Amino acid sequence: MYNKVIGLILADDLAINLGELSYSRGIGAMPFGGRYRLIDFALSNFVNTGMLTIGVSTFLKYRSLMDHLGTGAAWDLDRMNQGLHILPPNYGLEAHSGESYDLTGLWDFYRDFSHPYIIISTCHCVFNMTYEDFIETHINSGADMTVLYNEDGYRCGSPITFFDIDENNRITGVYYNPEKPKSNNTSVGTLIMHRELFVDLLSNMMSRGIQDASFLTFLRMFKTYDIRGYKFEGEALRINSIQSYFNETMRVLSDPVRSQIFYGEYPIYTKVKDEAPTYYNDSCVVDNSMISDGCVIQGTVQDSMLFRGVTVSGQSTVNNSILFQDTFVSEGCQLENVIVDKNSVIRPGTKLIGNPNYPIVIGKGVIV
Amino acid sequence: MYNKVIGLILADDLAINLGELSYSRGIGAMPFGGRYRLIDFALSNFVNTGMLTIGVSTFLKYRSLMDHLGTGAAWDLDRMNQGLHILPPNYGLEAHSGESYDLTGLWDFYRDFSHPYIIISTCHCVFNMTYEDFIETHINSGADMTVLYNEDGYRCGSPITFFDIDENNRITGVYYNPEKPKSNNTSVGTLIMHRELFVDLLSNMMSRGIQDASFLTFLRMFKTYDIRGYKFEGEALRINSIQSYFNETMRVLSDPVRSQIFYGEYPIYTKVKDEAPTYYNDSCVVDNSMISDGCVIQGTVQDSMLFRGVTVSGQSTVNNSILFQDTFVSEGCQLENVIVDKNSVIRPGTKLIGNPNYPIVIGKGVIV
Amino acid sequence: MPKKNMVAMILAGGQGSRLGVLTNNVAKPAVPFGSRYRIIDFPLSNCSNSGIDTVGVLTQYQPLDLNTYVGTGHPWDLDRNNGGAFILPPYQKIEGMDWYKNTANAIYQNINFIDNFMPNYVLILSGDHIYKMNYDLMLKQHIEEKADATIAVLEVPWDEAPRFGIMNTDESGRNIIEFEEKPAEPKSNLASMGIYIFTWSVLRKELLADEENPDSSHDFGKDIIPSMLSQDMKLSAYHFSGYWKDVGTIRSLWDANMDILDKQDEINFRDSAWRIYSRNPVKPAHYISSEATVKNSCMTDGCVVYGEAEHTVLSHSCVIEEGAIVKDSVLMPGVKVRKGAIVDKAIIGMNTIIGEGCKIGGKPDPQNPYYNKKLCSDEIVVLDRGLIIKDNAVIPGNCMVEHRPDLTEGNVVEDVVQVW
Amino acid sequence: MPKKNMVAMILAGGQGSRLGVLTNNVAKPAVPFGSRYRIIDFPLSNCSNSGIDTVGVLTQYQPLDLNTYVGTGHPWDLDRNNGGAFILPPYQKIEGMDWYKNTANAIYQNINFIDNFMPNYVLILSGDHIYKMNYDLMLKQHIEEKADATIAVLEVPWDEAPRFGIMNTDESGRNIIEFEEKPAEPKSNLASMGIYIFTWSVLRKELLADEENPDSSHDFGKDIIPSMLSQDMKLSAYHFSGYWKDVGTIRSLWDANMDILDKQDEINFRDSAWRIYSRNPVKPAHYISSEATVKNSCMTDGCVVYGEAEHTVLSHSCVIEEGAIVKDSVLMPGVKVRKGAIVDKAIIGMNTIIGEGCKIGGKPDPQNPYYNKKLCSDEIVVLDRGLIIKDNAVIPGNCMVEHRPDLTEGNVVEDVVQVW
Repeated sequence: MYNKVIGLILADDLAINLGELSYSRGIGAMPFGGRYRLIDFALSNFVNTGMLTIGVSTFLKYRSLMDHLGTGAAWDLDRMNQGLHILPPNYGLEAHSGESYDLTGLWDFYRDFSHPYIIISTCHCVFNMTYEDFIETHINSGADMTVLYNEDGYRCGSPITFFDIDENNRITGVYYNPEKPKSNNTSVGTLIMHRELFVDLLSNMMSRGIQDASFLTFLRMFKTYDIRGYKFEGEALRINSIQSYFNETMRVLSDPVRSQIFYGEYPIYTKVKDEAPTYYNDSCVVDNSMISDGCVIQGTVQDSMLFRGVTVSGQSTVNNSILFQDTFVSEGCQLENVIVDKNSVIRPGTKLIGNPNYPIVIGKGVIV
Repeated sequence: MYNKVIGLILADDLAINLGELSYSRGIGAMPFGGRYRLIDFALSNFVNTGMLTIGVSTFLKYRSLMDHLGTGAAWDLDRMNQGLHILPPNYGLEAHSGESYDLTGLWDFYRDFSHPYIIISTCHCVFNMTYEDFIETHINSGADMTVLYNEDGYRCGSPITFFDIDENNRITGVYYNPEKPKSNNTSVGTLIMHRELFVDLLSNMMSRGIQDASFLTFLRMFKTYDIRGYKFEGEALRINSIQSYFNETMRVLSDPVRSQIFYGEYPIYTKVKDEAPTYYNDSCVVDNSMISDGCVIQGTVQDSMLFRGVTVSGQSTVNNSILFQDTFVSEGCQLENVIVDKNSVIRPGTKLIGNPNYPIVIGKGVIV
Repeated sequence: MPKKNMVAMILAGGQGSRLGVLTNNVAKPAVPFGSRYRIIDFPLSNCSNSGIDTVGVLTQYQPLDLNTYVGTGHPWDLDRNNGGAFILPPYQKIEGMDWYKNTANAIYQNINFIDNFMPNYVLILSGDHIYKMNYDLMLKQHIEEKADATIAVLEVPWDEAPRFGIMNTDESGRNIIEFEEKPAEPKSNLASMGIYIFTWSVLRKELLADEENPDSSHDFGKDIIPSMLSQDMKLSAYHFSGYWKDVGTIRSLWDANMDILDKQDEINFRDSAWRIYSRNPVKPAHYISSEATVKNSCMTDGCVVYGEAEHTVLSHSCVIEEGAIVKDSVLMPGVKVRKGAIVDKAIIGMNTIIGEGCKIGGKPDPQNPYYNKKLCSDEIVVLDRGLIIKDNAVIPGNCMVEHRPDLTEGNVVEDVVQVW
Repeated sequence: MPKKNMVAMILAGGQGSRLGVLTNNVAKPAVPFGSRYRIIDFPLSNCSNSGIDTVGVLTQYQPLDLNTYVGTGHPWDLDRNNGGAFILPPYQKIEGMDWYKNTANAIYQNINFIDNFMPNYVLILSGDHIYKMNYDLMLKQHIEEKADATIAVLEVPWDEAPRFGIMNTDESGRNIIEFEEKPAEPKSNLASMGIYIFTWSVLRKELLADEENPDSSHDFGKDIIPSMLSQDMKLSAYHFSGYWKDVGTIRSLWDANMDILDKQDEINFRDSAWRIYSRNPVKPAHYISSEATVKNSCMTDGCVVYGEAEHTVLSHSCVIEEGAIVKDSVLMPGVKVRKGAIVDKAIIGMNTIIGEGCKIGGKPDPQNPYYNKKLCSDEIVVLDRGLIIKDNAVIPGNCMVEHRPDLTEGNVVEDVVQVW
């Protein structure tokens, strides 16, 4: 696939609000699943399909994303001619506000390649698949675009995009956050089209003074272009709010979701950091939890996701919670339905009990 | 020096206008000397001093700079804990316009290191030195800051900063573009201070709502702080206008300037690209010129600087000119006092004759 | 090449025969250790943390894993443009070819390599010790004492001293006056740690002379150091007092692994000022199910535990299935313990699969075809990498199991799988 | 390790003795070539451009320069997480140790390495040929023809055919029916280029059988190919028609260097679709002074010319001082030609300095102590690297100069300098 399909990842999305968690990072740089960032999934799906040229378009607070991606070596994308390219907005152009994807920059980058197809992927859907069959189906169908969807619509919160699909898999209606969805078909945030069509569409938008394009922009062209749906059968986790971030993390702890997402045929790549192994002492209790390297577990951890370097001290209980990198839970604490952003310290004896439908969020570097 | 002095490079400068040449790049990314960018000199001086942690602050059109710097491997700065850090402005902060260095970002980055000193360097002065003695002198003097200067003032155009210096080397006056300079002492765009003082100064500026800081900002504090001058004895090329860019390039062709800048004790590092060797045919004539790899010389080249991949076809003459990467000069052309930006094509028989005091500039990718 | 103040040379050694099947296919320094590491991570990380950026790794035994593992030295920040990590195998020269005959000869054969960096000092290290040490402090002492050689020494219990190379010093404790290899009646309890700093010009001459000496065994401890002492050169003892362990035997390898559970504060992998770096694959965070019990154990990414782990070190991607119990053991990467199996005091090689209901460990049975008193002691069981152990197999203590197609009765190996 | 369709193995070889002093300290593939390159850049770049990302480089002779040069393969885009460039020296195994005895034996000793990638095909290359070739097209033919082996062949002039290994084919020209090593009366003019694609399962069996055969010399051309032919296996000839040159002799190395001036269109280093990558230091753009004359020559970064260069290849950092004349020569990196010296038809090793007023080249003098008819021909002079040649020295054609402290009369070497 390496010279057939080029990739584009839209790393930001102004419509998705993760509150305090997104204060310092865009959606692509959002930590997920103990040791990943959301962009790792989109990127690994591309790499596992054999695609070698991938652009990452950004406009929001992208320093943490740049630090994470580096040269792309973790994804084997530090290539001479191909490889990973970060596409920040071109602030030098007066026309561009820095509030949306930079169409001029995208156009500039993508027009010079010779790959016949482009896959555009957002970052807020977590799934593990390779695109061979998706690509094949698109090519054989003769459609202008093909978009990945599944039937999770009713269980997902907003923002969300629904489709009507006819018997030929053709998209006949696109609804963004409809009050009463007419179908269960919802976008998984990935579409394929001819690279030249993409470049033409951008050029056309720019000539009409449109500076703002999102994934939805392309789907809404269903009347002009032949857009088909391709049904994704696996598990997809949709992260579009704090609540869904919390729910989907809880869901990924248990099989079969855990195995499908993390232990698929191909690995999810991410930047590896040096940590000590995680140590469990004599008195710890751990149930149904995913725990990353560098943790020290002396208390009780149940139904929780722990990122790197978390300490849970003795006589503390962590239930149904998500603790980001280097969270320190002191002795005698009780945490339930809590999301703690990185580098925070929970003081001895602290009790934080949220509701599963309204988890408590503790910001970055806070001492509670 | 690796844990004693941290570096900061100010890669942009809104006061410096290189016209068409700076349309797509900031001053740091400006090509110079056949195969370098201006930032290579500032960066190499740091690296040759043994400094390993270096931030590069940018705000203008920094994609070409990012492409050039990569992970810093060309400067051996792809380090785990230390290394090269690109500091683009944090557009996520409402307070920041993206038109100047991002003080919050700088403050955030520099406060967490433990190096006692910081050297701040601009990019528009080209010189080749290591800073051991400069650092030593600063420390021994007990001054708050020490700034590098030389006595080239009268021969340099504006923008330019002059100093008054007393018998103790203390700065007693700072003048920006004065009509009638009182001295010949002019800044070489490099200063050293305590890292903690730097962080405090930033914090102070931010608290007063100042979002804009330049190199000059610090020099202007000479009444509050003890700022000393350190005289640089070598050759320094000051690039602050198209005219000075042209003049200094002509000056660097001949010894002793060429040897001092390019063949000093330490090398100037830059990103190496793959090119064929340069080929000279049977009928070419070359006089007093620097020529990079990948060129084909069939005509006459005199007193000129050729970047990578330039072709000078037969019966063509290139005099007193600067040809950027991949310029193609067809047959029978005559170029004199011309600067050609990259990827341009000079059609057969074209005559372009500028004045040494007003060189012609041909933009990027133009066909003349 | 620019001049370097000090270049480090790691003797990654020949076959580490006392580790038996664990070094059948890999050099000793490449043996996995302590959940996330390989043995060579320790000298490499020490070099990196000590500010040494030029390291030669001398190896001639099964170097593929080691080469691949060290690569350019990126994980240890040793992928430098001028300097970095170099794998140095023996090679043909115009005068002929030669394997590395011994420690000193290995350095002798690489004099040209060292000369390229024009170093003032050379640091000689072993590839099979677990410890954290700042070689820069040792170099400072070497320079201050104007020594020709500085040797790191450790106080060992007097009763263990006869097992070591012992340095006898003058009353200052700093000047070495005599070296005794495994003395029956030691005069001191200062054991050589096999870590040397030499002034390069001095060592260079010694190596050339040693090579000419037909009676020499070309060993640092046995030949070079005594020769320097006999010439009244200044040999300084650098006293080290932290955790240090030679992992050259099955027992000591097991001990050192258990130490990371029992002596956490001494080894301290969590010291951010002196990190031990390693090369690790990307695996998901490990998972511990509701039925699992994990006590006094450590593990790393990719592990999945449904059974019981007690006082055990799990490397990446190990699986303990329901009802299985693993105790006092070391699982190297990718080991799977199937349902109901019991593993007690074992070191299990990479990717080996323990069948359902197996019983590994316990009272030794000298009749067992895998019984190996020579290498295994203290009831420790060692399994080679890439084995598939038959369901319900019983392997008693002190056994070392490898693929032996010759065995009919008592053969517990069902198949072997490729490992890399 | 993930499965690879094809793995390339480059036989970087033993000592290239026909290159004399040029390979005293480096393996042949590491010899500088064509201003910016080393010989091994050609097979490595061909692999990279052909989409092959896993390359083993087999070497046992003076590997340090080669190892350092190849490194992780970054310049050729071969620093891959799964795959990449691997230097493969001979090593000790549990069964003992062995140098590479010959080409086939070298591959035999690395069967485990190849097995790790589970390839369908293996590409065998030499490290001493200058050419550009798309191995992917060759593989396509191999697959289409369902061949067991495919051998790249080149039509050579009939009168030169007796110098090559000749492949005789059936009338289709595609099926090889006979192999003749340097036949006195060739039946065909299709010379083997030493480039083979084998179906790995077939080659693996052949290597195991060949190793058991006490009469075999373990060579691909002499043993493996004839053995496969004798078993009626399908051997396909892949016809290549571009520029190709074996640079195994002084004369052919000089020729190939001159070809980059005289046959630019054939070699074509400027083809952006098939770039030859290399590892080069950062040097300033080269400088040509007002007094200099440069004709029909090529050079690269760091050169400084005050004198005259005609029909000459300069590598990086070469200097030609005022009044010096260099003609029909190859200067390897860092060579300095002092004032007034004349150099005519010479190959000069790295960092060598030609003293003022020297006269290098011209009519041979068989009495000259450096006269070397065995290796030098056609009046070509070869100077070792790192020599300082005395001022006004005269070195006639067909001389090969190295540091010879034994010479009193006629010694032209003043001193030697360290080179890396």
